[in-house]
Amino acid sequence: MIRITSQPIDVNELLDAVSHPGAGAVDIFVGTTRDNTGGKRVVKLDFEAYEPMAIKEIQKIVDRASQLWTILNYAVVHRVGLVEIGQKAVVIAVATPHREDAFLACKFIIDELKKTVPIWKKERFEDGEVWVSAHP
Amino acid sequence: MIRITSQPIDVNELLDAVSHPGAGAVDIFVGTTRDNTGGKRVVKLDFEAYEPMAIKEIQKIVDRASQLWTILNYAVVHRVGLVEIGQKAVVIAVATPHREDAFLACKFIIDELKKTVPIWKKERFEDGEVWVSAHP
Amino acid sequence: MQISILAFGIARDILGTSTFDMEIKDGQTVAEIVDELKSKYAAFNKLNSVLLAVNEDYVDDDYIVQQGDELAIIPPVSGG
Amino acid sequence: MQISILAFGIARDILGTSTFDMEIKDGQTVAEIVDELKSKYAAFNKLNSVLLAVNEDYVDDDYIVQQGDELAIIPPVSGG
Repeated sequence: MIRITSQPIDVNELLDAVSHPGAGAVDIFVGTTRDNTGGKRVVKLDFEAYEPMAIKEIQKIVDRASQLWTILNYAVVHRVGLVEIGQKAVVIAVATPHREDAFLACKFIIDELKKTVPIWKKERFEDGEVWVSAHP
Repeated sequence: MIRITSQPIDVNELLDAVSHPGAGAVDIFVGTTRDNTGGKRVVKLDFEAYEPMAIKEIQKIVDRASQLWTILNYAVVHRVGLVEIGQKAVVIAVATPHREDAFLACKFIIDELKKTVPIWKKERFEDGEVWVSAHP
Repeated sequence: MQISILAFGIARDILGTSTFDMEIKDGQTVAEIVDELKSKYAAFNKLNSVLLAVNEDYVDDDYIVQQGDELAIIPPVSGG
Repeated sequence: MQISILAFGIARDILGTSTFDMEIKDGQTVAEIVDELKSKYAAFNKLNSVLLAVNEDYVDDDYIVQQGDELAIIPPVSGG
């Protein structure tokens, strides 16, 4: 399952979605919005996605991961729109027969997602806002 | 939070328990009961724990992990008693400022838990049962 | 020919719109279109990177834009 | 002196009980008690390992058991 959503992400639901009788392990990565960046207080975050391309790029990452590790089931869900501090911005769940694969695949997917998937984060401070990573 | 329980584990609840405004990442490891072991069909699993010692040993592991990585919050919950196939036997959630620590700490905790924590798993097959790892 | 370009994130802010049409010459590559955007909108030069996706896919710099292509300006991504 | 020993997992199955009392000599180490258990119950010799925890903690082989200690037989663990 790959999904871009403006709704809060329910981890139990994702865990059900990836459940598989042959799975011995599920690793779930949850990226949450932090209250600070480099010491500066963040009050809110805003995510924007080029949705159809984002879904295709996530699929490519999952396909690459599936060639490297035994993945029985997966779910990748990313929020768009306003996300309050402490909420889940992204959740990745990977079910595998053995746990090493679950950790490696999950880490690979979040690492690659951050590099290539067309999603943008705007951090809002008390005195302004900034598109993360846009500038050197 | 460290807990040994005979009740199903609610991952959303654990995620709430480890939530922290400074956390950018939570890694959750879910160990589920598989329907086979070495090709042989498992119909049920039974866990037994030396509870007070298990809790102390888990605490030692978390303390060691906390010296190695920045852990803002954690939860380690292990089931005891009968666990149906596909259910969660253990859930470990680790909240950290940055994601590398979350993956490393979570993996460390499950790896060490399997080595030292006094919990025992009995696999029930259609034609018998076996205490896992007991014999060479 | 006229092509339609989508703009996201800071690119949308720089252009003040999320979609616009641009007149391009036959045989123009995505790299040339990026250069044109940078010369028209100086703010693009300050970004870590500016890519043009074509039909929801990353393409090489020398990709020649075709009539009907959907182009999208991809500033540095920051999801996750 | 008499000490109380807890038994878990396959150790409980071997002994047929989850707790029992054992008469030990003053100055006996946990290693000696494990050897005694192995000689009384041959099935223990077939296990990957047999440890004796004392007061909910792993101890060294040469730990001398004291009156009032809570001992527990720890067969190979398999949690997770």
